[in-house]
Amino acid sequence: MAEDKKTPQLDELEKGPWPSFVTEIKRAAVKSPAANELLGLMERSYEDNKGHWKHGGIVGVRGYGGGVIGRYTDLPEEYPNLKEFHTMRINQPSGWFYSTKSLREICDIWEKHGSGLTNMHGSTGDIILLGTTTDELQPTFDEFSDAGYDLGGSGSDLRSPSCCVGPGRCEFACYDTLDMCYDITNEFQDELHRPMWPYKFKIKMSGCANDCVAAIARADCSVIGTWRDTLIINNDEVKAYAESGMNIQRLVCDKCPTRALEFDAINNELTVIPEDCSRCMHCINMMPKAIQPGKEKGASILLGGKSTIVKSAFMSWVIVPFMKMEPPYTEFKDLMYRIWDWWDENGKTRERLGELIYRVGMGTFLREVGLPPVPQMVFRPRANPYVFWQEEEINK
Amino acid sequence: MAEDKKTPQLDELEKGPWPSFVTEIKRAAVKSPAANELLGLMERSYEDNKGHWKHGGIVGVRGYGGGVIGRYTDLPEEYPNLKEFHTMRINQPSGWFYSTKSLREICDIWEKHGSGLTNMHGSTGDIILLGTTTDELQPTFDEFSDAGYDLGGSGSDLRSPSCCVGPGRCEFACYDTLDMCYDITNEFQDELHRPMWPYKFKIKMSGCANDCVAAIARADCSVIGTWRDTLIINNDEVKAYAESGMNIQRLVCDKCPTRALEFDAINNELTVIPEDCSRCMHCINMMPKAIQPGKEKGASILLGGKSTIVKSAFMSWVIVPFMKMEPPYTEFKDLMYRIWDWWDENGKTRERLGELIYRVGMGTFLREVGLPPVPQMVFRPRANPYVFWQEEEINK
Amino acid sequence: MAKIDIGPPDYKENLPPVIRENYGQWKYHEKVKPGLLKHVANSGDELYTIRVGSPRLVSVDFIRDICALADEYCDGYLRFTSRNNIEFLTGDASKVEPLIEACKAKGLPVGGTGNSLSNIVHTQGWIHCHTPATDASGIVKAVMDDLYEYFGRDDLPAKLRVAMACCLNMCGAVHCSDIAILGVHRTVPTIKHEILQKGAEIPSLVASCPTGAIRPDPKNKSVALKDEKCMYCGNCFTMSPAMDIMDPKNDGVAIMIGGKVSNARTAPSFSRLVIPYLPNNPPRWPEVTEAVRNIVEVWLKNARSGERVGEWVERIGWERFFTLADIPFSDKCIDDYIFSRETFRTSAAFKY
Amino acid sequence: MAKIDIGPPDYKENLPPVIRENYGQWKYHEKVKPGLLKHVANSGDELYTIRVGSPRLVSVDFIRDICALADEYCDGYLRFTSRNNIEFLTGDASKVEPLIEACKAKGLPVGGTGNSLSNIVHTQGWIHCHTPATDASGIVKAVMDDLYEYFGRDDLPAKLRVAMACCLNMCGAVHCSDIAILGVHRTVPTIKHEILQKGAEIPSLVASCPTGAIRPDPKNKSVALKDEKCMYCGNCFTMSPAMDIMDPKNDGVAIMIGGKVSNARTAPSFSRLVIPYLPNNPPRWPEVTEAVRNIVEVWLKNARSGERVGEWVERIGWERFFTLADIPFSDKCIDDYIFSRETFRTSAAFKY
Ligand code: SRM
Ligand code: SRM
Ligand code: SRM
Ligand code: SRM
Ligand code: SF4
Ligand code: SF4
Ligand code: SF4
Ligand code: SF4
Ligand code: SF4
Ligand code: SF4
Ligand code: SF4
Ligand code: SF4
Repeated sequence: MAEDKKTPQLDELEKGPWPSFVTEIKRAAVKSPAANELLGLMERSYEDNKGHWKHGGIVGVRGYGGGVIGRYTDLPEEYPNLKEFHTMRINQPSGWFYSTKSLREICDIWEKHGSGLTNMHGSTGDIILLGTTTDELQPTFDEFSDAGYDLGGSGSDLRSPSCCVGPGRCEFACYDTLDMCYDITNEFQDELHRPMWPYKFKIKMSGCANDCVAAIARADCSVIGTWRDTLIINNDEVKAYAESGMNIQRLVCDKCPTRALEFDAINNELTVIPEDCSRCMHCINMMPKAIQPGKEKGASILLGGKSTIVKSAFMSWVIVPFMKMEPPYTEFKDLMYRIWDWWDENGKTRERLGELIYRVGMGTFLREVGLPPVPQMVFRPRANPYVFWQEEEINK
Repeated sequence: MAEDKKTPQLDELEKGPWPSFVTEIKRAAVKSPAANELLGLMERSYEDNKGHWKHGGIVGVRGYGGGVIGRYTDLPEEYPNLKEFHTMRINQPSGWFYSTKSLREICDIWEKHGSGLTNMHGSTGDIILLGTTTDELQPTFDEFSDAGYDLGGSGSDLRSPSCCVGPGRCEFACYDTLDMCYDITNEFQDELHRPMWPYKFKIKMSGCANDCVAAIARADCSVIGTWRDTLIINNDEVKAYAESGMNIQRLVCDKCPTRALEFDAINNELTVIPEDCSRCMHCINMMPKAIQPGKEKGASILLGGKSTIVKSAFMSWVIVPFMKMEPPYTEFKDLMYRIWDWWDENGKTRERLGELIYRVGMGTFLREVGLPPVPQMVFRPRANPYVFWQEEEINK
Repeated sequence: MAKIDIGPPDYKENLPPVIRENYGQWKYHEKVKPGLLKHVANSGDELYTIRVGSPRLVSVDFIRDICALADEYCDGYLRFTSRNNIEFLTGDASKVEPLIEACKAKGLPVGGTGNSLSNIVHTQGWIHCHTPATDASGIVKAVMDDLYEYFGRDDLPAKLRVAMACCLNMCGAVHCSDIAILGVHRTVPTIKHEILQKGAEIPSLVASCPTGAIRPDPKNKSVALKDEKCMYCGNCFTMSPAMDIMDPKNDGVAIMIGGKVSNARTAPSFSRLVIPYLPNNPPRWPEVTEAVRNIVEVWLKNARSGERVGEWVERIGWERFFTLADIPFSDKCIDDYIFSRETFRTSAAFKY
Repeated sequence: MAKIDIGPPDYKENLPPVIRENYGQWKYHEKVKPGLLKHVANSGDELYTIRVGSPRLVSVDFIRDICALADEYCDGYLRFTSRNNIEFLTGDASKVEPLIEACKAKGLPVGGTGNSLSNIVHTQGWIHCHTPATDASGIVKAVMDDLYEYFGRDDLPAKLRVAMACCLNMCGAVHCSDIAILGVHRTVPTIKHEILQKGAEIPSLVASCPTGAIRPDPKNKSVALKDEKCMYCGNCFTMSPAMDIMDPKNDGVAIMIGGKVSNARTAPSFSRLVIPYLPNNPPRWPEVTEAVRNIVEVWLKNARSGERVGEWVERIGWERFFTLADIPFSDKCIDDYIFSRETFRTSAAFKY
């Protein structure tokens, strides 16, 4: 048992103004022997410059293929309570909104069945319950299910979709991110809970091009709010900004990437050249009282985002420039099913969607999934003439 | 014999204001049966939408491995004078300067031994003598040699280096392109005339970043004039431009890619922020009377340019940001030898230098050729963390 | 048996009243001061958001603490942000300052809004993962302590988004961050043949290597490594515990900078490697905190208002960045992977 | 036996007197009018350059004609440019106008300097090469006839550099041109097994295919083709006549635009494919001339002063270009080769 070990290095991390995770482990350690041993194991890692966890094994709960990450220490003799120290991923509510009642329920269940340590939240968005034993998994899940919570994703499945705060608080939201996230997560329960694909798949929803959930970088499918018509300028409010001393020319117009804004400094009037605006959100961010997205709202669908393993990091790219985004989100769901079918049929093991499209080519992908090619899909056309012609395009 | 065939399609190309190559073939046809048949063969191609030349065979002159492109028509019965119709590549003088005496000599020899048709010049820079028979190759060469001309390159060798007009006429030249081209061509005679590498290698020299021989796009090694210190502004001349009505702010300063220029419109004075200028040549181009390159002149060496086959078109990239470029060009020549040795050792058949460096990585190339890595070599650092560490950099 | 596939709880039941009433009816917002946003609805209702830092790795007691605050000041509701901060939401202006005071009293930093440093998105590290090259929580704590003032100030040139991932899997999605702190291995995996011989899937292991460094070794029913092709990505270790890549002497941290995600002004962009390696020196990783601070300070000093780190560097040029930041440039910074060519300077125009 | 390895003639002997005397001593230049440059030396000497178009494919009599002009007006010297124009050089101002008149009288177009259309760099085509997908000289003549006025005008937004190559080998180095006209094949090669069986190097043929479409077929001592992998680059045909790629029904022309070479203002850039195919319609290729004219006219109408074609398109965005030029966008324009990913729009900001 490691209970009495000193943890001088960790203790050092209780100093300083930023709230300390070490303090949190210590708080949990009061009630949980596993959390207590985690202090020792971490101190050991700090001494060794090395993690002390083994390659995970497959553990889970009935009816699910994912949602639990098996974890075992490589020092089970010294830290018997960490012999099994699995995490559970609990699917968060849209936009990470909670009532304290609901949060307290989570705390109570987890204190009972696990280490009492959590991540609020995991990088994908789940509530991460950090550390419990194999035996406790099912009882923990059962109680969560009773409390209205379900598992998130892990393995080669859909991961818990996530979304920005959207219409919950933000005037920029071009569609209802919270609702869409909730709706599609329910639609895709089977995909989320039963891994059956070549690899993981992530969906993230941002209400506008500010992309506050980093969808473009972190999701295989990035749904980013936009509008199809022209942004709306309220010149009374423009005047107010100008009179308050804002340098509109320099801060707003000169930084518009397409130079689509003209400021008349004499009358304090701002106009936009509609066909030049690329809807980047900059001017709206700078003058939220004076400029608004247009009226014909919806979202762009981008595909392919992921981090660096294997073929480099990819950011998602435009695949549908504009889609109305309203319940029941049928067009979006249909597209997802088509894409998943295609990926499932063509992808190699552990090949993310973006890597597959890169490998076989966008042309092939578009044809086989049935999407029309549009110039919005590319920054610029190809610099090589290596075109593939289709049977029917050739003179016989 | 095809002599009497009508050529209605070619005739159509004698109309119109731009000088006609058809007229030129007809002029040659008066004296050369081969040129005459070429009219017929071309008309045939215009009817068939298809070339009528076979894959070349190996022909040449004594002592050389290249310089001649063998060519045979696939319709030798109909066009017997085109049965053999090889081209010779004659190494042009630096900057394509000629005395009429010299040009007339070329004409006379070629009229005697070949079709009388030429390209002035080929895309690489050579004088192209278009069409003669195998038997005539040696006599043609012999007479050219006597007249002071030598063969250019072809095959897997150094191709005839070429250069811009440089100090011959241009005030922008940062080194003597004409002299360097002449000097290194003489130095590299063996490399030029006896193919022994994985593939072709081209060197082009431009006196400044305007790159009037398109070196960056068309040469494996691009030598582009530059300066190391600060450009020189003559504000008297700036005033003259301003007074002549030039909008200096808009045309010069606003188009400076690094915004390194400040124009004082009251005093008509222009200043440069030395550390911001990237030596792009724009402002100098716009105001050649007022702005000059700095005093510490030389060239940047860039490597890798080529067209699209196989791994895409490459443009050359910076490998030595600044090198003094003065006779006898020892540093440059040494570098070339080192690079060729390395390429020779590592390149696959038909692998251009740029493709090889791309395949094995710049780090490997720099280490093995002995060049120091500098940030000027890249637009930006790598976006992935896939770093190779060397034995000696690792803790044992 | 418990119900399965019930999906997440309905978000609507978790929305505070002021949001329920003004859902989708927000008119504009103001960034009142660091940590405080004010959103105004078409109805005239006001919503105050108080943003508060969190270590993310928290105990249930921590959650209970913030629940207590939310009960007292916010009708019993709160939310978390996409960067793991806590947001207290209230429609009642009079609650704002008392709440801020209460947070401070509890040691919860208020800030992270507007042009400030927000929380560091990060990962498991030595706390829970099997592949880390470094710890995550420890470095994050050390860096946030060091840069603490910037969380509470919103007068930086632009937002500053730092992320940390403990191995190349990049669960912290560091690849598009202003500053990315990344755990890296630097030596080839040690092959544990006995594990492979027990029946790991050799073909999929071979296929997992991005550079083709792993070859099947049928004689030994195992695999062999072409050392010089390995760039220590660890993907093979993710596939199989037989490819042990931990090396306490050589594992450490790389720094990448200049990424961004938003589409505002400039397109989203990747972070780029500027420091290939810093050693693991727990508990406070002084080399790492110092390197991050240096980059932040050079940015603060030189960037124009409105310029994210990457926007600033792209304006001045990466060659100038290395000089200004006094960071040595090495061959390690030069790409040699698939898209390398697009990073080579195919231009004769550059600065010194 | 004739001497070998004597190298090219000494350029110094080919320089006109005024250049010899002022070599490297030029002070500034003026672009006097289309086709006429004036360079002034430190000594005060003046050098006039009269630039004249040439079909490049010329007879020796043509060369003798221009020699006669050079003898009469230029002390017996002349030069050619890197774009195959002729330049007459004289230090004598009084010779300039008479020379220009003499050129015009001979049908030699004067122009190509400053912001004009210069000569089209091009290749052999059906005149002399074995791999062309189209003719070169014919298309060049047709296009230059059609755009003739722009050779003699220098009031375009910027220089206009058109290039033509008759196959993907791109001897015309079209890959960095404002407008590139490129011969393209569109069908897979027909394998002539009898040639391969005679002993062509099958391994190097297999290696030559960039997409791995060619596989050895040891049974037949030949190769087999994976048709769907072939993108008709013709590299295999360059390697071996057995891979016959000519297809008169499907060969034709592609148009790429927006490349540049100079470093002035913006970095050198590649041309990009906007029209994947136009048919071969000799002798005047009307579809090609019209497509080129359309692009030129849209550029003239929309570009700002100083903007090369690519600079203009990059400013307005490629998506706008396709609309303005009324060119249909197709999957053919989307890259699917090695560096494709860098061209995908990884941004939510775009125009319609
Ligand atoms: C709460 C949160 C959304 C959520 O659902 O959780 C959020 C909320 C807001 N974001 Fe955001 N953003 C949030 C993460 C992001 C992210 C994602 C990230 O950092 O991982 C981004 C992309 C960052 C990037 O580019 O790397 C992001 C880029 C923006 C931007 C554009 C920034 C820029 O590049 O200029 C704006 C515009 C602005 O601030 O004026 C914005 C604006 C806003 C507004 C003003 C929207 C609104 O009216 O509510 C909110 C307050 C911003 C502030 O902090 O000043 N939000 N915002 C996230 C808070 C994270 C945190 O705790 O710090
Ligand atoms: C818990 C979490 C990190 C965190 O501390 O928050 C996490 C933890 C792990 N990730 Fe992750 N990833 C987590 C979000 C991410 C993200 C970020 C995101 O989703 O926005 C990414 C980058 C985005 C992406 O998907 O590319 C990410 C990219 C990876 C990868 C690389 C995938 C790739 O295609 O490049 C792996 C490797 C793998 O899947 O085999 C991986 C694998 C893992 C594993 C399962 C380790 C492994 O090799 O099997 C880690 C388990 C750690 C543990 O013991 O708890 N994790 N992982 C995040 C999930 C929490 C949640 O569900 O909310
Ligand atoms: C004669 C020639 C060099 C030679 O050795 O043969 C030459 C000569 C001059 N070039 Fe050039 N350039 C010549 C090919 C080029 C090329 C190469 C090409 O077109 O293949 C380029 C790169 C084109 C590109 O970017 O794609 C080139 C890009 C320039 C530029 C920069 C153009 C720009 O992008 O702004 C300048 C600057 C200027 O014109 O002010 C320039 C300037 C000049 C100057 C003013 C230099 C001088 O003082 O002599 C010369 C007259 C320019 C004019 O025509 O207005 N020269 N110039 C070439 C004439 C070709 C022709 O017949 O048209
Ligand atoms: C004559 C010329 C075109 C012209 O009309 O001017 C030419 C003609 C041929 N080129 Fe070229 N190339 C010519 C300049 C170029 C250029 C331009 C340049 O040098 O600036 C290029 C593009 C730049 C480059 O090097 O990448 C060029 C890229 C090629 C390639 C593709 C090489 C590559 O790595 O991508 C081939 C294929 C090969 O070498 O097997 C090729 C091959 C050929 C062959 C030998 C055909 C073949 O496949 O064997 C052509 C012989 C035609 C004939 O029968 O006369 N030619 N070739 C040019 C040489 C004249 C001279 O010596 O002055
Ligand atoms: S992504 Fe847009 S809509 Fe969503 S919270 Fe951010 S600014 Fe608001
Ligand atoms: S949204 Fe962006 S592109 Fe459109 S006008 Fe505003 S700043 Fe310009
Ligand atoms: S490259 Fe520069 S030095 Fe050479 S001719 Fe062109 S402008 Fe003059
Ligand atoms: S040379 Fe180019 S970068 Fe330098 S000051 Fe002139 S325009 Fe600017
Ligand atoms: S980044 Fe790597 S080490 Fe860190 S949690 Fe993710 S998989 Fe584990
Ligand atoms: S660490 Fe990466 S590069 Fe090295 S062998 Fe494993 S998979 Fe291959
Ligand atoms: S471009 Fe192709 S067809 Fe034309 S000359 Fe060159 S190799 Fe021959
Ligand atoms: S034409 Fe090109 S792609 Fe097709 S088989 Fe030949 S080499 Fe391969």
